[in-house]
Amino acid sequence: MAGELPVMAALLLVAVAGTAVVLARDPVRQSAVLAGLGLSLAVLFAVLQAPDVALSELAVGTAFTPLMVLLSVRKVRHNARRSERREEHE
Amino acid sequence: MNGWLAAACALLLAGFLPALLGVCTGPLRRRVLAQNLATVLAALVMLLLAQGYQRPSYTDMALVLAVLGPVGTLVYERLLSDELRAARPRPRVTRAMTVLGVAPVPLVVIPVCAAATWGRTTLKLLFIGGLLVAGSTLCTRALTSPPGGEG
Amino acid sequence: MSVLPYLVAGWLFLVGCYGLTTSRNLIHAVGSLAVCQSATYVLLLSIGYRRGGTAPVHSDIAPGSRPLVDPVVQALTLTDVVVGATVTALLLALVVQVSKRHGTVDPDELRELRG
Amino acid sequence: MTAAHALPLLVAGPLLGAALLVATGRWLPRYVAEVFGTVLAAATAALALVLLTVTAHRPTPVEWAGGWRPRQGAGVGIVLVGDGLGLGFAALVSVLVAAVLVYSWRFFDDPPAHQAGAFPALILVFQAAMCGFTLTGDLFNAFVFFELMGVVAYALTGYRVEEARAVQGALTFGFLNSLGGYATLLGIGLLYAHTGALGLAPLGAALDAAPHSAGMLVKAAFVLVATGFLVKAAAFPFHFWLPDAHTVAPTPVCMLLSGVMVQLGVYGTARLYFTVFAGPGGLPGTAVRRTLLVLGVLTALAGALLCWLQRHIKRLLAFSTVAHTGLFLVGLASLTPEGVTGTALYVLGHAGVKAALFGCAGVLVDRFGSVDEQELHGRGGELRRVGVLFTVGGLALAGLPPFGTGLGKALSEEAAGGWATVVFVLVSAATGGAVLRVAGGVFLGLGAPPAEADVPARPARERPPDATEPGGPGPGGAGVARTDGTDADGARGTGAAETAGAAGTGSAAGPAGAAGAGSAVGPASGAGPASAAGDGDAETTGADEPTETQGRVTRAPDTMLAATGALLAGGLAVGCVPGLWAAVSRAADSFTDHTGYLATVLFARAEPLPHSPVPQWTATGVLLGLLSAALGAGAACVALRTVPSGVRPRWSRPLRRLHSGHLGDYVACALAGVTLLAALVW
Amino acid sequence: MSLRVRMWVLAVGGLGVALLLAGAFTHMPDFGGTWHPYGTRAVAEALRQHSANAVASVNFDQRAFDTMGEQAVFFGSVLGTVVVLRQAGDEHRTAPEPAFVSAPVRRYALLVLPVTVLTGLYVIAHGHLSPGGGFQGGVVAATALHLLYIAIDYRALQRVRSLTLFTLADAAGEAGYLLAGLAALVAGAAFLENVLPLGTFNTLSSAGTVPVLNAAVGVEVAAGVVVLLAQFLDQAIVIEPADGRGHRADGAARAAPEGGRP
Repeated sequence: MAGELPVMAALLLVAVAGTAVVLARDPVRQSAVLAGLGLSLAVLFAVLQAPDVALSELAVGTAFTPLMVLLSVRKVRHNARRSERREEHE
Repeated sequence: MNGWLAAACALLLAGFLPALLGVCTGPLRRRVLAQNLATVLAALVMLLLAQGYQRPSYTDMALVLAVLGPVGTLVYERLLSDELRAARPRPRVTRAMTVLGVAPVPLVVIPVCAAATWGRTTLKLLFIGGLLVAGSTLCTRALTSPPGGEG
Repeated sequence: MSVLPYLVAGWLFLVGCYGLTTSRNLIHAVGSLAVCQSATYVLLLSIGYRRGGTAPVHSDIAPGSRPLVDPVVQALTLTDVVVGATVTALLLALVVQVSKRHGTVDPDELRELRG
Repeated sequence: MTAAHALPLLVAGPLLGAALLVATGRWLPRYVAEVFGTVLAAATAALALVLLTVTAHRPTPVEWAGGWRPRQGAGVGIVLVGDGLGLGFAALVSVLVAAVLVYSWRFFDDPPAHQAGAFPALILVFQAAMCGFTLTGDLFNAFVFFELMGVVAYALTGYRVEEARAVQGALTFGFLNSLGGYATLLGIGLLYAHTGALGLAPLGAALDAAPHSAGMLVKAAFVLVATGFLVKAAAFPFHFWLPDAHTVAPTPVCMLLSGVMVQLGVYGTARLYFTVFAGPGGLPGTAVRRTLLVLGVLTALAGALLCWLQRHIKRLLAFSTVAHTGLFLVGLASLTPEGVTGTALYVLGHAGVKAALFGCAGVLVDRFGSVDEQELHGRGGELRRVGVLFTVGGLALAGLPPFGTGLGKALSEEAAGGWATVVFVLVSAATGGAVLRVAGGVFLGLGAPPAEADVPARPARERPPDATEPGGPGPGGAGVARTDGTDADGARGTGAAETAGAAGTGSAAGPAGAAGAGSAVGPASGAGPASAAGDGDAETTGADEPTETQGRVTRAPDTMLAATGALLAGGLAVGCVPGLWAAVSRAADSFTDHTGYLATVLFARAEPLPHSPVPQWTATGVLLGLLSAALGAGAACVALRTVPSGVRPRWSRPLRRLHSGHLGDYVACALAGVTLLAALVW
Repeated sequence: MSLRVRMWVLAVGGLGVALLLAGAFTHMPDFGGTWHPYGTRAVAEALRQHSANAVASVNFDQRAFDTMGEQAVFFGSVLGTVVVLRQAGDEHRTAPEPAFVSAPVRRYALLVLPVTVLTGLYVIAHGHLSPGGGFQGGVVAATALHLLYIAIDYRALQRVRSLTLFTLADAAGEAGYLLAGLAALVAGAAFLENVLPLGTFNTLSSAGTVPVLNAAVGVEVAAGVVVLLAQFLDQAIVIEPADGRGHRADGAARAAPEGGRP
């Protein structure tokens, strides 16, 4: 039982982080939480003895996904501003 | 469960979990700072786990995290610098975050080094520790530097 | 306690679906979908876990010296992670185009395809 | 090299071709890329057909990728099984892909910079994914190909990025299908935990070895895995993505999505049941029959009703695909070889007919920049050949003998029996009738021209008047000549408001009046395409459809017509070649043979099967086929004569409102659908 | 559907799925049990194939066909992203503006960049021995390149990032994987069969074709991630609408009453 403590702790972290990702409604903040979920998952995979999977989750979740999300957010905001300007213009 | 794993659990619950909660709540700057801290702590947890499970190969996870973690934080600094620099943080916060991000590294790395057999592993561990300290310090500084300042 | 990992997987799936349903921002919806997917990672790896086992990687242990966890689920999860990352990328690309052409990423305002 | 060894080539070949196209995309002239793609797809199709004929009377080819043969029935590898239906589906996919590549010859005007071959490359990857999905004998591998199919299909659906609705439809498609895929993966996880196997055959063997253990887990696993497949198959209430995606996808992509991809979902469900769950350790047949029957009837009725109510021609065709998916599920629900034979023939015929119908719709987009039934009213007269193809396609869709759809429908009816016959007749009549209504209105100018309010204002997007169209004056000549058509309209007796005036006349006047129409509606053009929704009763019109093809095409390209005609002929051939029926019947026998599959795959043992009798046209089948074709034609006539265009009954509103285009609605419905599925299986 | 109806449907559906999953989970084998028949067989086969990392052996040998599909998913989605995020007819490119990044960040990034690339290569090269592999290492190496954008500016990244070259490498990696599989077929074995000499256990040249396939995946992923991110970076930084006609559904679509909601 005690041997499973790291697993239980990591599961708790993953559940908390997963819920927080959904509840973070602003995409920028959500991307930070998503990175946190990635870290928690990596820790969980490490205690579940899956270092290969943990490595790929780290590789994807640490920099790659946040970069993609933030670039999308930037473009989306840019588009929204343009569309607002156009409405004012009309 | 051995001492290393107990320490990993303790770090996970007493260090990583609060950092995670910091990522989940509050204004953006705090979230990014907390995320940086969480990265460092997760890397340290990985090191403790590697030692606890007697698997030196697990340190690769910490290595990748030490390399990529600061990159992830700098992404925010680069793409959202306006939002992040909207307000100047109190110097106390800056100092506290720097200490929190740096202090645990030697506390974990040195015992793990001592326990591991001397050789390539030790060098790798020290290298990871160095990367973690450098990355954490730099990211905290970049995130808390005053608006428009040279940093 | 022995079903806790599975319950966490189920929870993640449902929470992700809740996020998808109530999302007011398509980028947020993509994030919620990633939560749904993490349910599959957790479920698969929990199934392959073995108490007292260690990773099926023999670079630093002798074969047969310790019990090993299931390598198959790890391979499956690896594939799943790749699929997840690429699907995220493609959906984000489509979201960018939606915002460009509709001027919004709020599903409540995207009401062109109806009836 | 044996036949079995060649099976992976059906997947690896197109993938390799796609890689080559991407690698050389910067330097390759576009036509070379298109020829290369077409040739490769055709070569794959030829290989699949050769394998099919070579192995027709021999044991099923079974190939363990990487040579990982099982020992004592337990292995670690992935198996490819080239049984009749699997290989047959791969052949169908490849043939259709080749036809679509011919159809889309010089179709798009802006490939990405430095990627001239992007479209054929994506299509080739799509082909590989579908072939892999049909051939694989491993559940997780099926999931991988399921995702591959999805990823490529999202990109293809959103190919026209300038079009607002295209990207939105692709996104909805992506979300729903990914979610379904994750449900499938959860189900695979449950099965793996219970049996410790991933291959279909080992899974079935493991379940049979311990019957009645963990019934709840087995049922839940079936529900979850089937959810993903049924999302792909667009069964009610998982179908919402399909109309949205098919409405907006480029026409060649629609041909593939509606022609085969959706049916692969049905195939996956059937394969899953017969190989894994049909044994004593699986699910009771009654529960599965009930599930498929209820879902199928719901899907068929909802699809047929909504199909009838559409005015956007591509959306109409999309809903007819939903309706036919329902019929396939009903046909499958008998779980007998006869039912599978009927469904397989139905799918074959439907693939040809539906792809041909989409092909005709693509020509309309190409010529008029619109697929709106009311706006195009009477304008298709010049396209005589397309009109003929479209009308014949509509009749075939209704199940007219001797089309393959008619034979499939007749055999499925026979297998389903009882009151299901009524569903078959009504649903195929409704979908066929809707197509015929469009044919009558658009190509023959029958019925009432639309009132002004129904013709969405449109900017002058017309093609230049067409001098070379060989259709010339003919039956449609009247429509073209009717430039002063107010009195002609009046003569039709509806008097659709004299005020229809300029706009109505202009749009009925064909290309000659194009400039006039454009200027007449000029002031209103700001209202945009959403004006039709002004009454709070939303609907998707097909007006203002951005043209897909290159601007300098001055007439419908011959390749488009040729491919469309060939596809329709294929649909006809399915119902006329007895050799094919015998082959499908044999394939269905082995497809439904649970223990035989396990023995073939795990122990390379082939046991002779008692063959079911070769299916034939029966008098009842022919009569019912004629009946539904007549019903469809009659309904179309009645609708064109009496119902003012654009009127949709009030009671259909709740159902139409479900199709809100809102992601949240669709996800909630999908979850409710999983619950419904679970309740039916229990 | 109105929000209230949607939430009710969600509640019913969610409850049903929760019950379904809960019912299934009560019959699951105990967490952490010792019964893993497939896993046990896979480990034995991995050792027989001289592959130190059993996960790599499953990925690139025993279930190599899965990984072929996985690589196709990656390849297809990179291609799809290139298609979806291409420069549309009504858009043009602007020159990226230089960015001002603080000196310490710049110094750190330039120092860490080679380290990160080396880490990525190390993870790829040892994929069949220790944890890691083509995908993980490929992503790390590709991310490293983007330090140039993060710490200097987009022009610096553009200078070293030849998209032609990376697209070629992406396709070459995908083709390499397939050709390795077909080579076995030509040699008279099954598709993707491990036909190379197995080498000495736990050395770089062990496990036959596993390192070859691993390398192909590494090349494809590293190049593919660069191409993928290039599309997003281009959209966010250099692609601008040419004139005022950015999106077609202007005004009217939003002004239309929300017919779907009563």
